[in-house]
Amino acid sequence: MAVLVDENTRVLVQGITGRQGSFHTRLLKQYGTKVLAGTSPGKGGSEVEGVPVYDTVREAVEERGVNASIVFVPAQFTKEAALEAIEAGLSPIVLIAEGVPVLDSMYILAKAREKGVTIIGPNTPGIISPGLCKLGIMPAHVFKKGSVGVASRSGTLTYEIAAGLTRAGLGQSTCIGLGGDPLVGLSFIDVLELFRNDEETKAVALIGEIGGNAEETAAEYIIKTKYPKPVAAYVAGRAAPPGKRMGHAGAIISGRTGTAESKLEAFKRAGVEVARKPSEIAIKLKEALEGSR
Amino acid sequence: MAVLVDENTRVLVQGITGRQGSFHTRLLKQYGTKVLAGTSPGKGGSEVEGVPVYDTVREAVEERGVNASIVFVPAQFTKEAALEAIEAGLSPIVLIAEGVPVLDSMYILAKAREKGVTIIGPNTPGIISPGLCKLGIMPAHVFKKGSVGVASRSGTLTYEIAAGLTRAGLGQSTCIGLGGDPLVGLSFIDVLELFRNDEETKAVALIGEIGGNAEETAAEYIIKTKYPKPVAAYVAGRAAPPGKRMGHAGAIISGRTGTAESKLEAFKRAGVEVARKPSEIAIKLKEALEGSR
Amino acid sequence: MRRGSGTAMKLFEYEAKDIAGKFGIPRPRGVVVETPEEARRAFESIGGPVVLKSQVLVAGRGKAGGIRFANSADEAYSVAKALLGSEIKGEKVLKLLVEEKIKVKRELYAGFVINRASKSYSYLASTEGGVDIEEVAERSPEKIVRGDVDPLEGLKEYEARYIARKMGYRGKQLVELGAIIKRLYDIAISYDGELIESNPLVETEDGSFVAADMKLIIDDNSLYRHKEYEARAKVPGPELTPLEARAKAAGLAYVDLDGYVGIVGNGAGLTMATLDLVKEFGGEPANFCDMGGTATVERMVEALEIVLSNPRTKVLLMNVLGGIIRCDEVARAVVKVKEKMGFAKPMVIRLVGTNEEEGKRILAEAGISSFDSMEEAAMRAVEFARGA
Amino acid sequence: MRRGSGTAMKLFEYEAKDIAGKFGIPRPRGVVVETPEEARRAFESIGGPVVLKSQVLVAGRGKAGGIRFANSADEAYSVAKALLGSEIKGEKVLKLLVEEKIKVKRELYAGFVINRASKSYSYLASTEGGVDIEEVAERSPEKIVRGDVDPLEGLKEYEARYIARKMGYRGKQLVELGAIIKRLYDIAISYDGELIESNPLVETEDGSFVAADMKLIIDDNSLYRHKEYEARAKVPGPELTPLEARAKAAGLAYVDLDGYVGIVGNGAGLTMATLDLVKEFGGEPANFCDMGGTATVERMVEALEIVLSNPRTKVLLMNVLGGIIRCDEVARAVVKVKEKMGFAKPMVIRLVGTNEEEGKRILAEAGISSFDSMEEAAMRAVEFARGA
Repeated sequence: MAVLVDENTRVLVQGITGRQGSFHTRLLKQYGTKVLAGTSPGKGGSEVEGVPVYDTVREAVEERGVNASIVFVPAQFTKEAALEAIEAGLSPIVLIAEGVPVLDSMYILAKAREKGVTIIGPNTPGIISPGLCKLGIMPAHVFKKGSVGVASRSGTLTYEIAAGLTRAGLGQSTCIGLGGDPLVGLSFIDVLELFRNDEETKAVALIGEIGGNAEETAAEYIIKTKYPKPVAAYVAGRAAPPGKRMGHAGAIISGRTGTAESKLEAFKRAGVEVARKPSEIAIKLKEALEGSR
Repeated sequence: MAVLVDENTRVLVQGITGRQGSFHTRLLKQYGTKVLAGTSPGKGGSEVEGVPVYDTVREAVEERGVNASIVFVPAQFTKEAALEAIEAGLSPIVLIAEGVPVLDSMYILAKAREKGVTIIGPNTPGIISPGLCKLGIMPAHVFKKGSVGVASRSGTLTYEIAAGLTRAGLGQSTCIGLGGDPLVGLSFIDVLELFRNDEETKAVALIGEIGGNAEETAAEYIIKTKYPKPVAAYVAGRAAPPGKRMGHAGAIISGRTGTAESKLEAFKRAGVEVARKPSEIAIKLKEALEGSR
Repeated sequence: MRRGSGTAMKLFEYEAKDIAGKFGIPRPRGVVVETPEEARRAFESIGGPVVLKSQVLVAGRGKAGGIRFANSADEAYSVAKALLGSEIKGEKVLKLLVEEKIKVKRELYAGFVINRASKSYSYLASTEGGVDIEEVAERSPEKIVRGDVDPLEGLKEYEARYIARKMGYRGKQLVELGAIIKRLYDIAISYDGELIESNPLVETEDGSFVAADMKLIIDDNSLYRHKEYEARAKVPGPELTPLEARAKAAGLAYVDLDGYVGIVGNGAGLTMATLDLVKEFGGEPANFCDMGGTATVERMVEALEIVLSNPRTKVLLMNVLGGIIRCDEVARAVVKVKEKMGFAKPMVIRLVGTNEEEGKRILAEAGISSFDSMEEAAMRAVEFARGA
Repeated sequence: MRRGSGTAMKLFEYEAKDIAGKFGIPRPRGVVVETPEEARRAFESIGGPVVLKSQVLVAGRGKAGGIRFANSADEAYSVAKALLGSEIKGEKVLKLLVEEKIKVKRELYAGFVINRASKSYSYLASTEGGVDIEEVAERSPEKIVRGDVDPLEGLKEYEARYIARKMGYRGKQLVELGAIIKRLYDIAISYDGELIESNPLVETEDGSFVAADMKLIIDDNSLYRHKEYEARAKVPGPELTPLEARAKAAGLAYVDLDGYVGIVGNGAGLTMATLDLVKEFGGEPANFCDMGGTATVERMVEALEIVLSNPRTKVLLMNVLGGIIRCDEVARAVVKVKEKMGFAKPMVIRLVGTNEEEGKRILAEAGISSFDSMEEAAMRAVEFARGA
């Protein structure tokens, strides 16, 4: 097992004829992801990397039975594309674009909630269940099938930590990039909930950063639910000053909210293993997993 | 029993401080309807006919526990008032106003459907369960508690027919004015469904008119479900020419759609007793009820 | 309170096309003209074969000869001269729309209409346009693409493209046609359209799309938010008879008919039932006139006067079931009209409800008898008319 | 691709108030002036005591002396003379907003802010305004009315009135205050507001409401649909350092810091983690610079040049985990910059991922050593800096 995506995920690539869309369609297919259809209005009837292109999501669903989507359209058009996928009931829907207006995200997420659809992103590298399905833009070679569930607000930092886990012999069940924007589809709590119910996942790594209070509420959740699996966390941005966006639209300390200290303390209170360096995640989880045997 | 409104209906009057609102609040109270609150923005804190006035529906719900509403605001403001009542979960909501723009009705009805709320109207005299609750503007004295369920697209014609039933000794379980607009909350089918499940209702009178095909679909429903109670119908507008609105916005024959002949034939095919004069409804139902004993 | 009138607010083709143009729907180049000389200049500015289209609201102007072509400025002049001032199905032609002649590859249909059953807009589209779409729907339903629009969501661009796809288009054409369909919907929403359609929507020889005809009917209950048409809606259209126009101005729901029993009622259903009864008893209604459930004395008087002033009316049948309307006020209105107009035509009054006794007393004092039963009253009215 | 910059798009008070005025929110009568003489004329046209408010984007202008009163035209002149051209927390005052002095009965707060947890707008309102609302929320939560707005529904007029009611108002005041709250929301939606607030929103002595101050921050990812502010957003604001301004123009996410280890990374999280490691090893970062996950060679070169040209930078630490970015291109960018700028400052490069070997070979040829581990690289960079 894995969460959200696996060997039964039948993938639609929205914006497949674009530069990014076609490039990653090749990589997804190389990885073994079942990319069954793409969409691009006005390009229906053509093919990209051997994948049939449709004008609308509805046709792709009707003719190819896709059930999940990865959206490569630019930020300005992400809302329309996401709503089309939501209405078609695809889930999860991965929104890659950076720079989606926050009001667009707000509407997308509310609509997805209403329809019971999972959104990953925006501003995410996507999701990968190593060996089963990659629905994202992450470099696949750093990931390996295994039992650590990873959730992260970051992109490259996730690859860094996943590579560390893999080197340490700790494969991953599923790695989810939550997205670097202020409003994203999945919270740490949502993902912890998924991993709790996933038999394959034996331990969880959370990769947070400054901004918002998603880490604090995750810590509360861990305490409240007596979370049954070991959790280790890394929080980026201890050196960040207040009031400045650190690359991600969501990575900003506002007033007294969103500092790394607050997040680290919350995690500590919740009994989460806190890593001060990215490499420590693998060490701490290895200890926890060996200790729990 | 009765349908939709009864002795447990706790009524809110929206637009209570207006001329129509205050006038009918008095009549509703005289009838014994539990009018517990009214709303009128900016008039909160006052009283009308002994009923406390609130600025918002939410306050009226919080403080008086109202669960149904009758809306007396003018057509232009009916949308906003109806949405406020829908969001508060009141049901049924009776929309009295004539002249509500059809796009407003469309939105109101879709929103009500989404929230599982019953709308009666717009352009309706309302609903009455004689002896239990009146939530409308009909002259109460023509109605009497009994076992005939009445659904009508008309106002005064309903009073005419109800008076005839009452004179013939046939009281009514509930009388519902569906509304004279093209788009209204309840269809004949909805009401037939309600009456089917209402033990008190032994027979049903349908009062239709030209325009649309609500009568035809009701007839199909009666055939398809082998409707278990006797039904009699009157359809107004046999003398109406095509293409002209006959008073009600919804009473218009468009092309070949909406003629009285089509409706009468459909009812006949469904085994419905068809009255050629309003007074025949009482006669036919009396026969049917006596025959079924 | 507004009362439903006999007609909805239908725009002229050129008005609908102006709106379409504002929303970015391609339309033929064209000019509205009111004189033959303007038509000549229109031809010259367009610079090629033109079509001259009579701007009338009645249906079927094409078959009635209201649409003609011209290949020269002189021909445009003479065609315009023939059309302007002529009557099409009783409606006088005051304006022509002179447009470039489109090179037609295919005529399509695209439109949105309020659907009572689904309580939403329904779209209807077909590659068989330029004809009666209801006929196409009956004869070749497979040529029709139809569906409903979720009122809470509105029509999305991608749904519009899906419609274009179902019509068989691909590529650039799919995107363009989708955009036109979406814009038709946007106009419907913006203008409270009861119906909007382009028929034909032309696919030209070069593969683009042009709205060769446009129809837009505005929900007249919404006119308060479309001020630009509100004033015009108050001016009686050419489709109304003089009495209908007078009734409309008075806020009465009135429709002229061919018979001889003049009818006034309160409430649309009750009034229709009164007409039906007259027919049932072998009579013919002269009109439909619903005063509404809350009419003032003034409005009642106006209703009675309009019905009585109809030369076809041999007898007046008034049917009132008083609720909010009080019977004494009705009686007073009747007496007032009787005094004012004299007793030229017999009156049959049915009067029950609020203040019934007082009303009957007033009538009796004026020598007018009244009935309790609407059926009895209708029967008597028909007898009177036959005797008259 | 746009990259998050160090700041959001904050409007000046007078700009936010112009928008408020357009949406029908009552605001004090006022004039924007740029000279003392204009301030004098503003006083005369307003005709009474005025307040002169420095138009700056930094917070806390009031405490910093940027808001002053004047009771005569001469005083307005001299106050304006003092304020214009002065600096408030490092930001030069170029404009003043001269407004009538409001007769304050009570200062309120009303605002909407994007709430990450509820993924919606949250409203916040209080009868204790004119102060830091977060402090009020902490100290006297009972004085705060707050809630979320359903993104699919939007804020309804009646919800706005409910807020006004919860603030304790009734009657005409409730309706007026509700309308203002609704309009604040409408502005937020129309302008993609990350934050909109009126603080204080003044209840005047005669019981009406006036937005005495207005703040509006626009989501800079939405600026493509707010063309009127898009151009200005590209001009570096006064709150940016010269290097931040240069980086912004290049589309880089760059923040100046106080330390001495210059840092370039790809990806926000990885770059932040690099800063953290430098601190962990006892060093101090000179900056944050994220090239993004898809940087071109040109952008990499620009990033390196900016970081190296910072006089505080003693050593450069570059951390690249190549994915879409190829290590060979990174290496070429480094060599290019080294050749262009000379080898004044030591460079520590961490380079793994796509085309790693090729990248390392290029660096080695140029005499630059590289690391596999970001932690080792960070440690070495701190050592270099200390040695330097």
